[in-house]
Amino acid sequence: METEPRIVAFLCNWCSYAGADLAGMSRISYPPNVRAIRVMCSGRVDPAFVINAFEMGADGVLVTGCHPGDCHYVSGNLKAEKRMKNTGKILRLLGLGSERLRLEWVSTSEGAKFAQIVTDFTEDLRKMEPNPLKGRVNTEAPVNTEEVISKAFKKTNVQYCLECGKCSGSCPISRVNDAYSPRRTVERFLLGFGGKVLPTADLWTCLTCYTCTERCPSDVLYPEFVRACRRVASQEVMEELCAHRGIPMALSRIMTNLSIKQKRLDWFPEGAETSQKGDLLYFTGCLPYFDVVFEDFDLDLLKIPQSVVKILNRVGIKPVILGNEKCCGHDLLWTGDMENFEKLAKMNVAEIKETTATKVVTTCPECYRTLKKDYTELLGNPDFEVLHISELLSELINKGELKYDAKLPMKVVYQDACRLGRHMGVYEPPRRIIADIPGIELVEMGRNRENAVCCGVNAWLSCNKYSKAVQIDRLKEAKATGADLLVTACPKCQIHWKCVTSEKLWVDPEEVTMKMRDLSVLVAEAMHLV
Amino acid sequence: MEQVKGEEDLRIGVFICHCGINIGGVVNVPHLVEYAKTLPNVVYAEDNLYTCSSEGLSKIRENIKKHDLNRVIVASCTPRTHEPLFRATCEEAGLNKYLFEMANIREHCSWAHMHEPEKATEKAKDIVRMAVAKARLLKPQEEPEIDVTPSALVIGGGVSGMTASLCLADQGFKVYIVEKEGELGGRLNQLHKLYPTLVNASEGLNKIIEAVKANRNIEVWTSKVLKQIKGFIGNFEVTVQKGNGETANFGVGTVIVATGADVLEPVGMYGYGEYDNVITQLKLEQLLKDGKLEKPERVVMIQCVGSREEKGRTYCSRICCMTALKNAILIKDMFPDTDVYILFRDLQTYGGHYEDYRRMAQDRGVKFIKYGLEKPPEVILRQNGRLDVNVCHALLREQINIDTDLVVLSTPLIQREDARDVSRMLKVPLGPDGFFLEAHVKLRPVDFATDGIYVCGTAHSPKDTSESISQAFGVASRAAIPMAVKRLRTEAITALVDENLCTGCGTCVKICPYGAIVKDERGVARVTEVVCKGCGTCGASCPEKAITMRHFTDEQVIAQALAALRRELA
Amino acid sequence: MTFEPRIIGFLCNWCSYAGADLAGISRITYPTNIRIIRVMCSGRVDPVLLLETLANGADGVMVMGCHPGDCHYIEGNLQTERKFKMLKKLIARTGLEPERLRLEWVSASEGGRFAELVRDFTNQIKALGPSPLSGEKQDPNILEGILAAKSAAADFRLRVLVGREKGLTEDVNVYGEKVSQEKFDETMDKAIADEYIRNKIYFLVRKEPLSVKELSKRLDLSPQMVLRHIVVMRRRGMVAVDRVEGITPLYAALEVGR
Amino acid sequence: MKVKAMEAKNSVLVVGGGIAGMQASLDLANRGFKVYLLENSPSIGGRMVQLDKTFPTMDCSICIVAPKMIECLRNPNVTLLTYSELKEVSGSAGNFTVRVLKKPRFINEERCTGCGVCGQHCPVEVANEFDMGVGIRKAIYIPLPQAVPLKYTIDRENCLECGLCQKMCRAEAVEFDQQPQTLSLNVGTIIVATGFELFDARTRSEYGYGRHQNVLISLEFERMLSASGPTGGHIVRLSDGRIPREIAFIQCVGSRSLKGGVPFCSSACCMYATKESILIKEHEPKCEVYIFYNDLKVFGKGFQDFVTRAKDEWGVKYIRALPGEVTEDPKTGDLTLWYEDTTENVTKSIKVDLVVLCPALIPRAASKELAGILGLELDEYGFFKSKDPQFIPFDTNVPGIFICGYCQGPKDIPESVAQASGAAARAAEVIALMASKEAQ
Repeated sequence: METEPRIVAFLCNWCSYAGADLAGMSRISYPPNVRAIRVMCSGRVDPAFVINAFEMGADGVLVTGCHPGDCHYVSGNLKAEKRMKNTGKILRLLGLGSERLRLEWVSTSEGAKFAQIVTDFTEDLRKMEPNPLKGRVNTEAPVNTEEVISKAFKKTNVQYCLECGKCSGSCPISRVNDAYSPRRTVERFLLGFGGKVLPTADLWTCLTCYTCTERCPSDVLYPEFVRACRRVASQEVMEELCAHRGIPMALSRIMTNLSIKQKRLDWFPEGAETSQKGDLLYFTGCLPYFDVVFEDFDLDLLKIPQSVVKILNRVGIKPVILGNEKCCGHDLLWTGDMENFEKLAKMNVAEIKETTATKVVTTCPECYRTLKKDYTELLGNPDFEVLHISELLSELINKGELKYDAKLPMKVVYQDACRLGRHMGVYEPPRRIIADIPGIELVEMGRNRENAVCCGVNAWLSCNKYSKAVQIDRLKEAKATGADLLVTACPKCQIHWKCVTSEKLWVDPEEVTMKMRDLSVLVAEAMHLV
Repeated sequence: MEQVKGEEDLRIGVFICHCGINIGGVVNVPHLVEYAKTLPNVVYAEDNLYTCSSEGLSKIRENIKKHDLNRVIVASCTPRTHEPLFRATCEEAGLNKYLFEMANIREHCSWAHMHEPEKATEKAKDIVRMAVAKARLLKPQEEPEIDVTPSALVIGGGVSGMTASLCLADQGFKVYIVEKEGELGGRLNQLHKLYPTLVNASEGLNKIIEAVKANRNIEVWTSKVLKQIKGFIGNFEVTVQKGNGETANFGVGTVIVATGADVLEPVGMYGYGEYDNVITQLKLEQLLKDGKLEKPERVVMIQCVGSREEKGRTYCSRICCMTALKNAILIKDMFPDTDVYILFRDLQTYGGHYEDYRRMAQDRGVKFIKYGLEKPPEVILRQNGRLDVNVCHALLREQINIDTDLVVLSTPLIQREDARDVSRMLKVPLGPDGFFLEAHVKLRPVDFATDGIYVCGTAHSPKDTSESISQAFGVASRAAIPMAVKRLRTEAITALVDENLCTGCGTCVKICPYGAIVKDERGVARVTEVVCKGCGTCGASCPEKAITMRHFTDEQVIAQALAALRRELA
Repeated sequence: MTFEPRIIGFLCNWCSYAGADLAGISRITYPTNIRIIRVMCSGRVDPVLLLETLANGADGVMVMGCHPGDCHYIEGNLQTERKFKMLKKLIARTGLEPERLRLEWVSASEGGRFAELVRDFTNQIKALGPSPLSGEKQDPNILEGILAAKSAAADFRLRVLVGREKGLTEDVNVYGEKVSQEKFDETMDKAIADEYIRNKIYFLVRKEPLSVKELSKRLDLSPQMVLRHIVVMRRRGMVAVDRVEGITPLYAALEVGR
Repeated sequence: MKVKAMEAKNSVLVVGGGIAGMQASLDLANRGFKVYLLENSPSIGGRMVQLDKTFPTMDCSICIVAPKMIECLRNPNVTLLTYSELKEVSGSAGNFTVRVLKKPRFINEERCTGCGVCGQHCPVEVANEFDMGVGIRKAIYIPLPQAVPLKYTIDRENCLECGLCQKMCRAEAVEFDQQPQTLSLNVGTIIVATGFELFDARTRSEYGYGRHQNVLISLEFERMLSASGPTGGHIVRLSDGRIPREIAFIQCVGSRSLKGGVPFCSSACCMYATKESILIKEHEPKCEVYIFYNDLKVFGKGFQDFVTRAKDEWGVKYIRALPGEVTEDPKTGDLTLWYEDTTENVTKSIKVDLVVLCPALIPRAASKELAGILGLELDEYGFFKSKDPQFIPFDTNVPGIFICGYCQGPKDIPESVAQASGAAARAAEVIALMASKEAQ
């Protein structure tokens, strides 16, 4: 394996690229490790480019643009600066180190400077370990479509379909997109025309919210069927439909690498007491990453794990928290990347076992379902029990070990997360927790519990006008209850809703914008902990 | 003493009930009693708190004796519930029960006019007077009785007919089975396995046939045709055509129609008759039975071929969906990699376990395609002798083309050619769908309106084996009733023909829904009293006014009307 | 004092009488005017009975039976309907208001409907006023009309036609043909007209022998028509020549056969 | 002794006073058997008396069934054991000993004349289960005006024991101290005809029954249609008493369901929904009626023509779809159905004033206990199991005990009646065969 560092450089057309030209014209030599990519503006450099570059084994990424003020496109370079700062943070979390990414200003006249930058960067990288992701290749064996699908038939009861259309009548997407029908997808597969469906967007449109499954008289597990099919469905379609340029998925993939040593615990609140080994493990999920990726939405996502730790400490629990916890793999699982999902699953289970934890608590319903259900399906019963934080807290309340000391006089409406509710049947604990808070009046939306509506996006897929319509509709419903606060037990619901409300909308923002709070944070507030 | 010579011997007693406060609280009962006493021929009147209570009843008995009453009136509630009670009481006191009359002064008076006591009392007086007017004309009646020959004729030796026969024979009744075919068994002879239990038809059938042959009480007449059936319940005269031109006669008490049904030959539909790889479900059944079905690569079954049509055969044949499902499953079990399609309209998987059959078929990968009446599938023959089935998938709105080597048509059960003869012979009706029409679709599913004649099995409507058998037992029960009691007795409220007035126009014969009136050898209408239900429609229609309705005579009815109008006969 | 009509109701035992019972059981009130006569089936109600009742001064007559299809006797109520078609036409000729006679379907569960119908009919009759045949002084012409109608309804011709209506219009006649409803109604109407007039003539000549001319005056009918009827009536033995005045024969009623 | 044995042989216990039970009883009684007709509730009549009309003939239900009820009461061979429960069965075919618990009515049946004065004066009003809770009754009550026997019953749950009824009753029939009594009967055969109960539509929460006021189940609606029902045959919305202009029926609520219901088809819903639709059109010609169905079950005699009439003559609209959800406008109480019109391949919604759910008709929960007492087997869905469903559907695993009607499997009225007669015949046959064996 080569020892020489490889550098991918993104050069803006007007200043930096010209600068590099000048270096050449002036015969100023610099190390050959750099591979330059011309972009019109440094602002064009998407963090995803950088992440992907590293995923593919780059040891360093260099982004160069015009000096502040000189930007040919006014302020592209400033945007780039902000983005790269964030991307750096992600690299740090991943344990790759932010120093592998460098942003420099190089003007047309600064040929020498360009050469110098490259030289120095190459030198620094030579001192560092090579990118641990080097030489990594996907080795998944090609899957047999026929086999996968026919297996899925039996496993998901698809063959019992009565074609009653109850699924389409229940599907939040079908309601806004009358051309989309789970029934018709199923029927095509049953008649052997599945091939026609595979390459279309249909399979990637499903929110996997389980509403159809909940109501299907024939017990067809449509989302699970979709999941199985996605394994063989064309990935290109997925790439197109993937939101946030696929960064989340890329991160998950990166984490499958054993030699990755994350630095993800900076969020610890001071005075937080945790332990290396112990009974209860808190599985944080990807919150530290999302906190960076979705910084603009000022969700303060880290408040969630912080609240959890404080609450647990208050009731005398010192949770185990993994320093190198991997993504649970949920999104890979639901986008058909079984190979990487399995890797993550095995790693996480191994790490958890080491801590001798018997209880694993999650704040994210996706982690919850994945650990509790999908890990078990894959690796058999683990020797630890998986709880959602709401289950643990309501248990503590029942035991009288958790007490509220603040009064929060307000009207609160609660959103059931699909994976917590319909997938796993946890409806009452969150309500119990909220309703118990002094001063709070808990109100319900017309469609609640098993009839609750999905927040509109799942696994970062198909975030389009239809899912936005679903989101707006749901937010309106929440707002119509006259509640002051919308509480979710799933960070992703909040992310997706913040995302949609931060856009220009066809409705009056007044109808949809609401104060939102994560369940754990609300509890912490009610305990005067935040 | 009941036989009253002149008016003067009429001795009417009136018992007026307070019914707690139900009547007494509105109607002035004591006043009513006084009024009753003023009415012609009323020799006694009294009031009771509850006439229907045991003390009330005993007072009726006492006073019949004490005042030697020959007509009794109770003024209380509705006769529909209480008349039998009071009639019985009269009989206990030795008074013919048809000399009792009831005046409904509760439901029709005190309750309906609770806010108008005076008017209600006036009305109550009229009601009592009307009752008296009728009572004066009441005649004692003897209830008609006839003997019933404890034997039954079963027309048709299929599984329904044989089941009914066995059940009756086991109960000691003589049974004649008349089957026009050479052998017993009917349709079941042609069937392979039966749903829902998937037993071999032949197995079950043979058991039954042996039982029938072994049963001393059953006489089997195969290859025989019915020539004539005369008479009425209890006394039917049956004439059977023997092969050799001779006829045989025997008498039976009841007749059971179990003539079964035919299966439609769909000539000209979907290339049936033209292409030899287009066959009927029945043919497939036989191929499976004889193990002659060669492994097809693909099978397409088309449902509702000649049934549920827009015009003509509009009915659903009930058994086709299940038959198709069953055979599809059997084929799949024999040849797992044979493709089986079922082109259906609405899947008739009703009942407790028929849905399971759909799931069994689905488990085996049978493909279901719904088509609509407006766009039926097409079957086209290709050069290579294979068939193209083009069907519009009604639920995908897509044209689907299936290249197949076997097409199976599910055709309906239809009424037999000769059913009309049976219906004429027995004077029992056929329905719009050609099948025999029962007396009442809901509550008399196996009776004909005509007493003593019953129907079961597919002669009544399409149904599967177990359903036919269910009905066969049902018929056995209905037919056993008159044969078990041996003597039939009915209410005396029947029609009476005055033979001197009757011109034999036959209007009443046509009108009577029960076939209770026949023209006798002299061409005069004669009422079979036990069969007559006493509706009186014949009387009201008789052109010669030759028919009297016992217990509801014109005179009695008019008398009530006049009494209500406070008039004497004009 | 206000007019309290006398109304007679003929109710079938199985549906309507039970419906009336239910009205009582449910304490649904209605005017007291109706007097109920129970018959086994509305089909039993002979037109003659109804005309007799009207002749005797009933202000209104109601017949109630099961709804079509519900008949305890399969289709007695349909027969009633046919009889009523004939009856209405007949009464229309007598000068008595046909609205005094009404046919309704009431099921055993329709206590409310029963009360409603009785109330409605009672009010209708109140508005109509007393029957010209009620009270001591009956209107002679109308009475004669009703009696003529009554004997017409008792005569063979109308009865046989009503009795055969179903047979002829639904099944087939002796020639294996089906008679169209129109064709049948035509025949029926003619028969009603004939038989009514003939009985009218009969009642007239029963009082005093009359000539064709005189009859045509009284009946306001062309002499030819009257003569035609006379001919038929002679053949039936209803009338005979009483005496001849000049060249005009006067006809008188024969009691034979009635 | 011998005589007694003969009597026992020719006596039958019929469990269940619905149409099937009554038919079986009358068939046997009319041919001389002694019949004990056992009914759990205060009156015989069963489900049929709750119906307004019957399909496809549109017969008035009470008109045709009331005479049968009265026949049961009058027939000297029938002993009615109403308001009673089967407690114990021992012995074998030809000679069963059964113990029956007569629940106290707190009314002396001999004395009570059913005059109803007590009911008028009782101050307690409770929802009438006979009217599916839509109407009300008193604490001392008869379930329906045509009750057989016409004897009142005090429902002790709700009775205030104010004693008013006792004061008002001139027949002195009220007996607050009445005790339950046990009867022991000797019978040769037993016929079970316990019928069905309704699937709890609440559990299909997407349709909002129990949450949305204007979502009814079909039997409630049937009572509403009935001229003798709580609304006197007027169709109104329970939320605001308005006459609905659009009504939607939803089929297969809990039936044909592998999950959240029962796997079988109730066999009657398509047709009674069609019937109720026609009745709506008769009551309110302007009202639009939609029937949401999956497979239209038209397998019975005259069913297809009935549906065709509903479509063509009455304009009832059939939509092939099972809606996914019914949502309610909290302000107006109006309802929206979300569905995919499967024949048009588009997902739509429709606004209506009233929704009628057709819940699965399911075996009674109590069947388990009864099966235990009788030693009978139930099938996987809870129906009484036929020993030979193909050739003798009435026979059970216990000789001498027979089943008929819905408790043996989904059926409509005529099928139940025919089967009831069949069970009667089978009972008679078995007894006859035993007799002839003994003779030899």
